[in-house]
Amino acid sequence: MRHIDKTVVGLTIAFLALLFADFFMAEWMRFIGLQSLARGTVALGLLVLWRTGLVSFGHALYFGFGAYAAAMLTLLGYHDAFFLVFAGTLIAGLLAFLLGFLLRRYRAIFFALLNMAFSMILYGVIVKTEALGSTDGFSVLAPTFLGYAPEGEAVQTTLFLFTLVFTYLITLGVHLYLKTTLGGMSMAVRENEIRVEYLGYSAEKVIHFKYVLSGLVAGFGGAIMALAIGQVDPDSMANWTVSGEFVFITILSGIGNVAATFVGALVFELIRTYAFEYAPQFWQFILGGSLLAIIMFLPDGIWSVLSRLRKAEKAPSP
Amino acid sequence: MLTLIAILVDGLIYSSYLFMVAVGLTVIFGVMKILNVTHGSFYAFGAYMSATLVGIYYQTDLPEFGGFLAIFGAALVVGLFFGVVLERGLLRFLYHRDEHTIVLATFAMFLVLEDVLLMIWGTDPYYATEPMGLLGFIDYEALSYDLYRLSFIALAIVVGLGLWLGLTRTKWGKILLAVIFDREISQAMGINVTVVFLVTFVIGSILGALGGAYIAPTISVSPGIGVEVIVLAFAVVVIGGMGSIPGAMIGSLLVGISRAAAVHKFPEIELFVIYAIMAAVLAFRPEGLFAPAQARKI
Amino acid sequence: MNIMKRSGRVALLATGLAAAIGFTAGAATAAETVVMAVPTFLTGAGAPAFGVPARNGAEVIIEAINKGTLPAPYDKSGKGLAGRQIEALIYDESGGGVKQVAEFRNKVQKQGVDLFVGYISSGTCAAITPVAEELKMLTIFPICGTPRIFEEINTTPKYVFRTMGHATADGVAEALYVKANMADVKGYTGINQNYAWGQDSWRDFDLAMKQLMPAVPASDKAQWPKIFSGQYGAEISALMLSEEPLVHSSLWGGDLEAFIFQGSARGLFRKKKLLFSVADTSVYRLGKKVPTGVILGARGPYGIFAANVDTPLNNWFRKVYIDRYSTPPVGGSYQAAQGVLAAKFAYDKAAAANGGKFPSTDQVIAALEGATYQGIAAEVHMNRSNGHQAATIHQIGILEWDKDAGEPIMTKVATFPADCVMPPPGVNGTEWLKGGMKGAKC
Amino acid sequence: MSVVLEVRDLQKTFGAVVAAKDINVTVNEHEIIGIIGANGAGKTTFVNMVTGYLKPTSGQIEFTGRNLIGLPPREITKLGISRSFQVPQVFMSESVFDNLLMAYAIAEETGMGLLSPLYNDERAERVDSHLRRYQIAEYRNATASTLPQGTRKLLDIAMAAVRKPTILMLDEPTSGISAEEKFGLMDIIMDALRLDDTTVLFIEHDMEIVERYVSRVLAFYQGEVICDAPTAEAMVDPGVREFVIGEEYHRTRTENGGSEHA
Repeated sequence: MRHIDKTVVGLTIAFLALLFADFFMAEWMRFIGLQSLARGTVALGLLVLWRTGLVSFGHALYFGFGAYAAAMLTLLGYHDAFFLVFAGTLIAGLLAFLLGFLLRRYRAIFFALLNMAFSMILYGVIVKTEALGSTDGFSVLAPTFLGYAPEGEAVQTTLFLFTLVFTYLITLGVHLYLKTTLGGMSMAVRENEIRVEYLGYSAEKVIHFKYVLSGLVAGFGGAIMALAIGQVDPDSMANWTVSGEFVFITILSGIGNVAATFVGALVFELIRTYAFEYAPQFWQFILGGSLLAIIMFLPDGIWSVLSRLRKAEKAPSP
Repeated sequence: MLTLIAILVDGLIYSSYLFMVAVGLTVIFGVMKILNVTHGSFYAFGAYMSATLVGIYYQTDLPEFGGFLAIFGAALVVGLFFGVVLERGLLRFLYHRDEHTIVLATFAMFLVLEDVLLMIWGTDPYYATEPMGLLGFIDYEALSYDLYRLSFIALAIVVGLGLWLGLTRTKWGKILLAVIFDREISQAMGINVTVVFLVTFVIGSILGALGGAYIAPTISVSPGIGVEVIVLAFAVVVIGGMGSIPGAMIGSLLVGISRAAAVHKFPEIELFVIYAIMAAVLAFRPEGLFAPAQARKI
Repeated sequence: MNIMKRSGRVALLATGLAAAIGFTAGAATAAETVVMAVPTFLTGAGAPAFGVPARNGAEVIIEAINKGTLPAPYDKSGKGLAGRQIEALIYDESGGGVKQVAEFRNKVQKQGVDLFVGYISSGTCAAITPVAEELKMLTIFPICGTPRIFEEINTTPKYVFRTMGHATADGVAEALYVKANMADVKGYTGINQNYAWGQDSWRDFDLAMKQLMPAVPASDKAQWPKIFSGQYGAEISALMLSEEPLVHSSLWGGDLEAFIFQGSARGLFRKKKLLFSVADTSVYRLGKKVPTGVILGARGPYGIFAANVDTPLNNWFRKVYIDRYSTPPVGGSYQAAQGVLAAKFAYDKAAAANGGKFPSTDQVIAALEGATYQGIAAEVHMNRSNGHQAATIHQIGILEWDKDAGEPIMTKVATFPADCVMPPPGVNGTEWLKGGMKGAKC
Repeated sequence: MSVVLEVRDLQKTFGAVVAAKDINVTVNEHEIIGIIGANGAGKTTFVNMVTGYLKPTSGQIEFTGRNLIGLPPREITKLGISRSFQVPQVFMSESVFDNLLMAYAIAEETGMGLLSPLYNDERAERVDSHLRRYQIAEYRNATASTLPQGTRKLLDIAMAAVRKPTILMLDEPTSGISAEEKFGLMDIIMDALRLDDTTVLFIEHDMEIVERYVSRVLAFYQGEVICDAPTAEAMVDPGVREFVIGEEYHRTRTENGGSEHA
């Protein structure tokens, strides 16, 4: 009996809808969408870690690394989006692989803060590097796509398409991965590492693998962000507050479903955009207030609203 | 030689500054296991309140040294108010949640309070430099130091010693230590953990506010000062061992002296000192230099 | 199993949100107003030093434009920009380049902004420039300092203008002043925040000094405190122990004020000669606490340097500003006002050339390119970078306290012509400095 | 009968505290051994060393001729020594079924196989038959944290037995279990393990249990093995009577099982 995966179906429908919408969306909305996809992908990595019981307050490290790697390659004359994003993802993943040997030994708040320490070192290095524009950062030219060099609005339309396809594949991949033995071990390691060891597998190895995965997707998000914005700078890419935003999105979304991270990222962008528009002096108040409200009243994130709705629907038929 | 003296003195002053900034954070973490980002707000509110009260005080004809009372009064008012309101109004609903969520909640609260600060005091900076002028300065060859900033050292020692004695020599302190070691067993033994938490949080808040209040006369009290101390305080607390008061002291000294040495010898690397120490300590002693003992697992 | 329900919901959510928000077209612009976005620091450390004074300066001018109460030479061109009222959207510049780019797009595409006059941080300006060009949006930077905007990021701008001199001018004017007034100085060191502005300021001053006073050595231990660190004990000790008598500093805002308090308490300003490149932002606020005898700049002829400029425009501006905000205008106020005036000048000129009809953006741009217009304190020559970069006179002086008036004043002010401190058109600032500042007309 | 486990001159010190001293034990195939001793006598330390959780200060541990010293628990588990815990180590917020599903998956998959789906119908059947063997099938969908203490202990042991270990070490399987339930529980465990011919070492305080299920006894006192003999012999050993049983008798009557230290 073939089991149909509801999330796969849902993701695919959403993917096709957005693919279609790309050509009609208002520009500013597409831009918000792009950012949501980029940040949502980073949050996807945090979701995997969170399910393992780990929270990183320093994933801006990989986000920034991916962004700067892609941006620096444009300085060397590479402009193909496929290459830039692939390279940014890979380099961030490589860094995560190396630091993973150290970080996999830590848990709880130590893991969170050690990540933050590393991200702040990267931040310091960038600030200190005048050749990379220090705190001003530098601009990234519009990318090409396998030889196609769009202009004007087409840049964003194409980039959105590009991002959408890859985000869809990554999300699907992560979703399927979570259903594998290694993916399921997230739960096992979070719940009881001792038991995992005594079942015959290394909890540290599990964590390391997931850490690399989270580094890869954060690098992807960063590279996309660099291309979408056309600018990299340490305050927006590598500061600890950026890491805080990713954790914010993860809390907002809940860790129930991979699709939730993108909804969370979108909600985050919308809250920020509208707070900024209607209360320019007090947008932090609104942002902080919404986060508090979510934590207090929706402990499992906005996805839990959907789950509740589903339960309500289900109720009549046992 | 003169440079060496300068490194030592500057280092001690900066260490004391760090200790005052970090000690409230470590007290709260030690007892409640909460990494309190709102600490930055306590610092900022302490500084603003101090600047305001000092300003009002020096418009009266009261004796000049009374300005110090205004500083301590500001810390007390801010710490009591926010300590009680935040613990009773927010944190107690979150104790059963995981630690990361609580960090995020305090981060959210910090964002909210940043704007509340702006609503109350606006964007203009406040100055309260009178107490600094009162104490004068001392000269030593080409160097000179103002006594006010030297008094950071005294205050840090008083606060550190006071906390240490309070923890080890009083009944209340022993109750706290019991809660630190094992919350559940303490509860089973009849300790009222609710009260312990409230008192701890208020003490932590007062200490956070005191840091800001006492430093206020040396700085321009302006928007954004809270953000800067958060990372600084985190780093010190992580280096020293989260929740350990001697640890916070050693962490402050390590960072303070290293930073002073960097400023005098290699000013280019000043930016990295604190994070490099933090990463190095975490890499070799992840629990920090002075971490409280852990109970057996299996 | 309700497969379709669940998956349908994911899809519904995505498409629903897209439909609800995405397809609503940008807010329609009311036909008879010009929507001017004014991004400036309203929160964070940049707010009191630059952001709020800049907002105040812009507000004074925008209100006068709308009411038609600007004095000469703007008293004849009627109300508004080419007859249309300005609808100002003032918002926060905090949060870094990425967020500001996002916000820029929102303002253009969602709120139908017609032009931008704003941005203070070099970082934001650098991030905004490519987007402004991409979206074909008239953008006037009144303040940000980095020369890179037209030297590296976009060398052939069409939509982006900057209405004040860039940071190279600061370094050159400071070095010229030192050469003229401290010919026998034994060496110099610095204390600058460790971020782009601080690094650029020190580099430009250092390069200019190496050209103008090659025999004077620079310290290899210039201080680099982290931005917003607030505690300068060790740095002040290090400066006291250094051999160089002159200290260059581009500190601003709260950092500058903390440095002044902590330095004053230890007698630093009696032992060393300080040169502050942007300290004018704090002088009125500090009042009697200002360190007297220090060399001071305001990134041009602004703020305290304009206190005695006796023109109808300046007298009017100072009076209105002081009446309204009960403090004199500082550099940021003048610079922002100067940026808004550029819009007034360009729209009116373009309308006149268009037979009195409201001009297109291209016509406004053509009117501003290469023009010379009257700023509050001085004439602004848009004669660099294809007519998109301004050059003005530059002033440096010594700060003193005027006991009788009870306010800080500038003394021994030296005025440098624009062509003396700004690189000639088409020349890169850093290369110009390194090459010996060829073509400078002093 | 062949030797499966040989421990020679095992020693463990924590600073000045001697937790294990001169331990020499030989375990044969299919033996059922009871480990007795007062609290702090070194029983759990012994189990922790054999299973790799603690590294001995000195001494040898050989399992079917292979040296175990320095191996982490997971390697020792893979070689064939599993264990259960005094406080059950299960995945508390998961269902009983999911607990065992994960245990089976980890036992069965290596390398790229880890990236195959966690759930498949064949594995689910193995889990269900395992559940029946340990008589916890009725709790299949219950969350582990809601289980009664005895059931959770069974789940813990069932998870340890998933790999069909050569040796299974049980740390106080009946602690915290009421007197009425404990024999039933032990019967289930022993019956289930007999099917796989598992060699069992278990720590036990209750002498009734020891006498009923065990063929040989290891008695610990202050880190040393003071008696290693067939059960009947051990029960009359004067050392055991003085240092273990006397106290044990007293202890089991006063303890409530609630304050067992984790």
